[in-house]
Amino acid sequence: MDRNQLKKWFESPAKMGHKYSLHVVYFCTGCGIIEIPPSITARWDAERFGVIPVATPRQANLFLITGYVSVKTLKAVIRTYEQMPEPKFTVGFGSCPINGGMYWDSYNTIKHLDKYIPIDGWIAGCMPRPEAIFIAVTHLWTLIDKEMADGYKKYKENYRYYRANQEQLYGKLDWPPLFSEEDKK
Amino acid sequence: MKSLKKKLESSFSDIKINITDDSRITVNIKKDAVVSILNFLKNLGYEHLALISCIDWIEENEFELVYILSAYMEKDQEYNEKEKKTILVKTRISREESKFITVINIFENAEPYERELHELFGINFEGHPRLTPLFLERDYKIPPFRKDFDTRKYVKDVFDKIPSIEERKK
Amino acid sequence: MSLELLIIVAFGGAFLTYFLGKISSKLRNSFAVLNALALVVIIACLYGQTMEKSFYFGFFSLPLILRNNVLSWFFAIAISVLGALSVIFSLSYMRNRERTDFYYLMMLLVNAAMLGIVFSGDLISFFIFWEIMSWSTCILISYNRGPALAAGMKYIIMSIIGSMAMLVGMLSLYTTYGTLNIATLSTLVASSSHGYLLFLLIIFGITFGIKNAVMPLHTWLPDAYAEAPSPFTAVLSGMLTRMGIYGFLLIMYVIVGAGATLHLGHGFFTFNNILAWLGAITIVIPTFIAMLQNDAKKLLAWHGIGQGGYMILGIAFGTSLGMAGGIFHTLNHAIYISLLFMSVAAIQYRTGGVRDLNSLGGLIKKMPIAFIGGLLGICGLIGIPLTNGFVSKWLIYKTLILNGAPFLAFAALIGTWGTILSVYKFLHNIFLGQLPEKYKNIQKSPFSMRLPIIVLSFAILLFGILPGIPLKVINAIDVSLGFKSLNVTLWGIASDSGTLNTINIFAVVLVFGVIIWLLFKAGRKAPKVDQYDNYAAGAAIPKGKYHYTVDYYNPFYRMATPYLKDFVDVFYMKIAKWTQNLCNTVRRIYTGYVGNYVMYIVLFMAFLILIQLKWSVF
Amino acid sequence: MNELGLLSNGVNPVLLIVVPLALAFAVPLIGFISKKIIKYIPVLAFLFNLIIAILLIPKVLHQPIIVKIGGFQPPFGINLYVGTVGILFSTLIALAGFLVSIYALNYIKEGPKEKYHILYLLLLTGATGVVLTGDIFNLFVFFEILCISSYALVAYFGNRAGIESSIKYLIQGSVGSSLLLIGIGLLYGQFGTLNMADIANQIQSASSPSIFVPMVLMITGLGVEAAIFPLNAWLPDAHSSAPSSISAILSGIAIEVGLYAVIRVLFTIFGASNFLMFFVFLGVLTLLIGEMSAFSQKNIKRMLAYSSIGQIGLIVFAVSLNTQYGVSAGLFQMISHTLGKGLLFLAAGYMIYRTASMDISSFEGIGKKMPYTSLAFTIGTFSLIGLPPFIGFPSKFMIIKAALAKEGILFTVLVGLVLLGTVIEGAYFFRVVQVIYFKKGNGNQERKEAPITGLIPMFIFALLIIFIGIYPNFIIKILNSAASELLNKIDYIRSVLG
Amino acid sequence: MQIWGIILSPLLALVVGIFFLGLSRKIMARIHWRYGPPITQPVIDIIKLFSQKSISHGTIFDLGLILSLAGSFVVILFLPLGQMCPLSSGGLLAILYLMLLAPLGIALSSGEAANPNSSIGISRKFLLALGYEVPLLFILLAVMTHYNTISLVEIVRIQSTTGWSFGSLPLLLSGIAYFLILPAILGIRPFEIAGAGQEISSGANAEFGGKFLAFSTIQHALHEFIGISLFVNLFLGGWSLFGILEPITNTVWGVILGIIVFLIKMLIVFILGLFINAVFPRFRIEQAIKYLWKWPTLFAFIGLIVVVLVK
Repeated sequence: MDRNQLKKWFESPAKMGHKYSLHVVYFCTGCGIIEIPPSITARWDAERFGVIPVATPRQANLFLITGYVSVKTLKAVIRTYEQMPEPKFTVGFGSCPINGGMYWDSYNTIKHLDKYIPIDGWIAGCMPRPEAIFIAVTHLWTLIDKEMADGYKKYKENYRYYRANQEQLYGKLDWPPLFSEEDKK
Repeated sequence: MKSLKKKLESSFSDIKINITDDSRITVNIKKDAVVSILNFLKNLGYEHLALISCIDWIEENEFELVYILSAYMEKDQEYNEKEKKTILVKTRISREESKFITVINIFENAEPYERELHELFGINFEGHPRLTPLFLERDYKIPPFRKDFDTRKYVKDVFDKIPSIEERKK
Repeated sequence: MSLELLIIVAFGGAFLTYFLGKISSKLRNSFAVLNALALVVIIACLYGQTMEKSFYFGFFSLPLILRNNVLSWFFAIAISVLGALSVIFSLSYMRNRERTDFYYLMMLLVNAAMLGIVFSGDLISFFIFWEIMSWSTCILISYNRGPALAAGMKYIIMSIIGSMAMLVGMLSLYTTYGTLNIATLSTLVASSSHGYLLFLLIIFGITFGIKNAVMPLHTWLPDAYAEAPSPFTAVLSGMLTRMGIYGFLLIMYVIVGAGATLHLGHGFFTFNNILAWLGAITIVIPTFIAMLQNDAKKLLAWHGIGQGGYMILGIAFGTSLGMAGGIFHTLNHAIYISLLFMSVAAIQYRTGGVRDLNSLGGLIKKMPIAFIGGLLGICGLIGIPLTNGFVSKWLIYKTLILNGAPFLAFAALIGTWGTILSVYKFLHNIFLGQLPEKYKNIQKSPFSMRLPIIVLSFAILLFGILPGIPLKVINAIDVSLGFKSLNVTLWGIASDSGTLNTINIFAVVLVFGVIIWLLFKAGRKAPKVDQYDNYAAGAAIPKGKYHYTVDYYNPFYRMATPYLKDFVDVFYMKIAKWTQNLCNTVRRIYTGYVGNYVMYIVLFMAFLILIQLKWSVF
Repeated sequence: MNELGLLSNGVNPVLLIVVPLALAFAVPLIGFISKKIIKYIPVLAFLFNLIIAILLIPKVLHQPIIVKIGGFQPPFGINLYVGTVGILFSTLIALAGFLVSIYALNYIKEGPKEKYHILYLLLLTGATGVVLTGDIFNLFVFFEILCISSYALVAYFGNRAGIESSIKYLIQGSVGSSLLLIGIGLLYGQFGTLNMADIANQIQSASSPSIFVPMVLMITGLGVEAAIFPLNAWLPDAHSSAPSSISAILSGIAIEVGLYAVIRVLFTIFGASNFLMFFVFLGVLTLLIGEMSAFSQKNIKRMLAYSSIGQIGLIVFAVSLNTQYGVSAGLFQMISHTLGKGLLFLAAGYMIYRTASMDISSFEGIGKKMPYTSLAFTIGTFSLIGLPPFIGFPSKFMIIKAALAKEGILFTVLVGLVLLGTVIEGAYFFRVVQVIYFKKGNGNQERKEAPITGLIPMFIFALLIIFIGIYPNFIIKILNSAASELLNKIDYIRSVLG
Repeated sequence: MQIWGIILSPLLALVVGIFFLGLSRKIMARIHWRYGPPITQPVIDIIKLFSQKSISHGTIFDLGLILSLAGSFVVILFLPLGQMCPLSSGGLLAILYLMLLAPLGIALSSGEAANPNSSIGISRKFLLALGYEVPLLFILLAVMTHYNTISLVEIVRIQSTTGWSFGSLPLLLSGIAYFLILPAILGIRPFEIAGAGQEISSGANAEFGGKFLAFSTIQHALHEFIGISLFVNLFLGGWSLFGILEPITNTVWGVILGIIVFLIKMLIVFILGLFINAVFPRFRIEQAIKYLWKWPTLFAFIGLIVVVLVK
């Protein structure tokens, strides 16, 4: 682990900060949520990676989407994602958020989640075990290091398209657009 | 069980009753007698309406509504499986008009069941106070639980139509 | 600038405003304000000179004496400034109300009567101005009809009892000493027997206790404050109720003299000790009752009673520090309680008379000045270090602790926490939280309302940071009442057993505030966001239902509500009901049959003769 | 024309009685000439009386005038004793009579107007007579004139309530006067003379039981008219059903005259000082019962009647303190009560006339419709409660000072009770003021003010209340000399018997 | 000497406070039988929070938080840190009232956040404050009447001569009472009612984003420092260690040693408190108030009576 290299700390404390203190708002959707509590408690202890569950999206920077997302829950997911402060990363659990997984033909589940909100990382496995989650966390570290985990930047640039996709799915949305035109520049 | 069967047959005309092995009675009845039989059974002690479900007989072009009733155990009785008595009241309504009367005034807890049936099967129940959508977010031309609803086609024209961000950008 | 000119201007101005009102409301308004300001100017230049003039009316050879010393000047300047501010405030508050000339007449009459009380040199004029004040207050309390009438009735009965008690006390003084001049009395009275002194203190104590709402005699205050028109409540709560404190000072330290009052009775049961304990009870119970109130003005009214307890505690303790604390607290309380009532009035003016704490919210976005007034008001009420409340409370606590009365100090301190809880509920339910839909487009309060709020808020901060200004005058009062003087510096009290230096507290808070503000600015810019972009576990924010106000301290209510009913009020209501029945039964003596009447006459005669034969009494 | 003659050699006090009596009988004669002038006669009569009384005051102040009627030397002939007390009361009667007669000019429109004015004149002559006479039988005669004319006037409206209450008043009054007559008879039997001074002179020698019985009889007899506690059952009905002008006179003058008679009998004739202690308790009892029963009243005039009982209790309490200051305080309270209660009844009269109903709840919002009358009513209430600028305050001030001057816890307790009575009084009067000013009046708000003739007496009453309230020294001199005259009966005897 | 104090003590307090925060998470983890984050985790969190872009609900939302942090720093200046006490005007009463600035500031900003979770959090914070204030006031009054002074510096100086007040009998009861309510004052484990993550989504800081949350955690750390340092000053005699440091009191070394001794005492008290309280589940607010008004108040009240009787 490269956590204690002081040189890296002084180069970019912000990036190191984001790496080693990922406050998670886990969104209890689908069957993945069963995996989160054991990862927090004594046997697997997510805290040693600096990963702590927090109550509100305002305080979080990692968004775990655990399992399939139904049409109704997507509204809540989008709203939570938009309420998170800026450098935010999302990780999808299992195959359902990728392409709908075994609910590929269901009328009520979202097939490709990344059409609506940007996803930085996926964890394979029909509900990955805590070890897989920690591996994902380490991968996320490398992504952050290489500036590749830039889902939130993509969301900001082509917010119009994301918004269009969402409105195509829901018709009129009842909350104002997050980024109006002028503050994008 | 037998006494109940005799009692029902005596008080209702053209009623078919058969008792399955695990002490459950299924009663098939015409749709206009449903309300009276429900009242009758409620007075007999079957106050618990467990569920209202519906089967879509697409060939006979009919919906079959099933009212599952069971009796609460007395306070002093401790619970054992054999004693548990459940009754299924079945009736057939036509598929085109898909209309039926509500049973809320007999069993208040029928309200969400009827809303679900309305949303997923398109059966509207007259007299129901709030037939608003319960689970689904979007509106469907053909209610999804009907047999003639093709989910794959629906997925193709709704979800696949939504382009990914790169395509939309071009 | 002589005193009688002041009194003439005050009373004359009041009646003149009434008649000008008949001509044109604009003329009346401007004249009222001018009159009030003139009073302030006259009193201001009366500073320092102590003089005494007596005028011989045809009233049983009793002169009407007007005198001015530093104690009366202190109260007078507070009365006149507060009166002027409340008149300015009521310019726009009463614009579209009926009977406004009558209202202005009564307002200026009350001010004039209070000035009269403060400047009167003998008890008979003190009593006359006292009566005029209590009558015009009761008329003003029952000004807006409906429930205000019951409040007015309750007030007038208690104040008549008070003035009757004072009449008896005053006349017993007149019969034993033949004079009512306060100066001569203060020399004569000190020598009389302890029993007589105790009788005097208790009789006058009842009057001033009722006016200052000390615990058992406080029941009129919540209804009166809640029902009176708000600008008047500012004056009523600010200075009028504190005439009780002036009265206590007058009777305990001027007439009976500091030496005598302090060791009346022995051991625990001295008069001062009992008064101090009454003050302590008056602090604790009303403050916790205030938490249960859902009506903004009722809540502030209960705090009015609570804060009165601090003043009584300060004064009853009889050390120079305690006296300074008590008197300074009277001034501070006048400032911040009238500020709070004015901000509630501004809210009422804009939201059409709504003052229920459960249906307001988020008004900070629409009325920022009222919020600033409210915030500084409650900071003063709690005693946050940079406000004036802190300095006077600090003085009171210091005396209590250093003179070995920890349990009294505990009562006072726990009162502060009761205040914090109930007062934050007041601020939160009105100003913070979600703005209801129906108040979406209310405008700011008019300028004539914002001016007094700004002035009073500035006064709170000024006296909080530079307490030396008022403390110099209060020190002079201490000396005039016969206590040793404190060395008062511009920023607090410097004494061997612990100095108070508000300037360096202010400097430190300022320095750290700026540093952290810069640190805050250094962080990434945080854009402002609408109230509906809020965390609700992903769901949409329900409009109008997302503001937590109803029984704000629910867990505490469930524990404390049964004990916090106002038992004294219930008891008084029982007495009132009982007298009502008694009167009905008494009336039944007149049965209406002539037979009974004639029988009464004969019985009366027989009774007389029987008495004479048996005991030959006559 | 002999009246003018009498005027020449200094005013003769007998005129005070003779002129109204003569005019009373002249009214039917003038009635033949023209009905309209009748109602002006009482005004003239009492204006004349008022002028004479005011002229007599300076003369009487330094030494009382004894008028011997028919030239007989006392103790044989009837003599009038015009002391300061007498002149004080007669000015009061003349003033009140004059003002109420102006009020009655167009307050009394329907009903037998002629009879009203005759009885009105008779009533006030009786009152002046009682006040001025020095002879107990003469006292009884004038007392009878007073009572009978008031019985008749109470029934003036002729409605059921009026007649019923006047019958009740008649029965009690006659019982009272018969007791009075028996008392006078006993005294006459024992001392052989009817002249007060003579009896007072011989009374020391007589044994106590023999003078106690006539004293009790006379006091009870007079007490009925003076409305002391057990004897005043007639007052509420009489005052509430009489026309307002009459009830103003009844509670303003008639009760005071009755009380004067009781005091005169007690102080000058019998001089029983320890009997007065009983009267102190009786006064406080009357006060409390009067105030309490007034508190639960719905009808405005009954309330005012009961409050008169309360005030009488206060006066009895003050007078029976048996000190110079106490008696003058009592007399001061009498004057303030006459003025205050008179003003209240007059104001209430027109309020009832406008709202056509007597209960208080119908007066809602009348402050707007009749601003001057309600202002007068409020001044009346404030003065009765005892607020500073009005006459009630100095009189209450003197009473409490007198009570506190007497040592002993008993009197402080009694003062406490008296003040409790004032609190109750304040409560119910404030309730009425609240109804008048602060309740929103329903229906039309245009101003239906009382007529001018109604407003003038009210205005004068209010003026007097405020003037004496601010400047009480104006009448202190008369009060002190009256009190001293009442208290020391020796120089009363010496001045009459010489 | 004083200027040094004004610069040094806030920084020292900040560092020690954050160190305590990290230490408590580490010890808590060890108690849960898991590794737990590195001690410097709070620093990392704060750095991350500062680099996040957050949202604000209005000027009072920002100013309230600034006021609360400034208030906490001001209170630290009034607390004697070892021998060094930068400001001491107004004594213990001023400290008691200055400690009000912080909760008021947070209350204002979270109130402005227009979120019922934060309103409920604040109402619970004040109720808890009411709960522990009753015994705390008894304790402070007992100490003040015992030493007959209201200035904390004076109390510490007397203790350095006459031995720790925890040792002297009358104040033992008050000391125990203070230790019982210490978790409530610090707002840790069993009394975490105001910031309960699960029930009211972390109460007051429900709407606090990046730098706001950073400020709030720093304020919480300082508040813990204040709570413990008040305890040490009042009962464990500030910098004095059974008279060993007597000879070199006012030399530079003496001051530094004094501060070290003071910090060690704080560490011991903190760890002791943590061990006891880590095993308790979170109280409901009624249970908390009932507990706080039962045993600690009883001890404190008897303590005060004993002190008054002894005087």
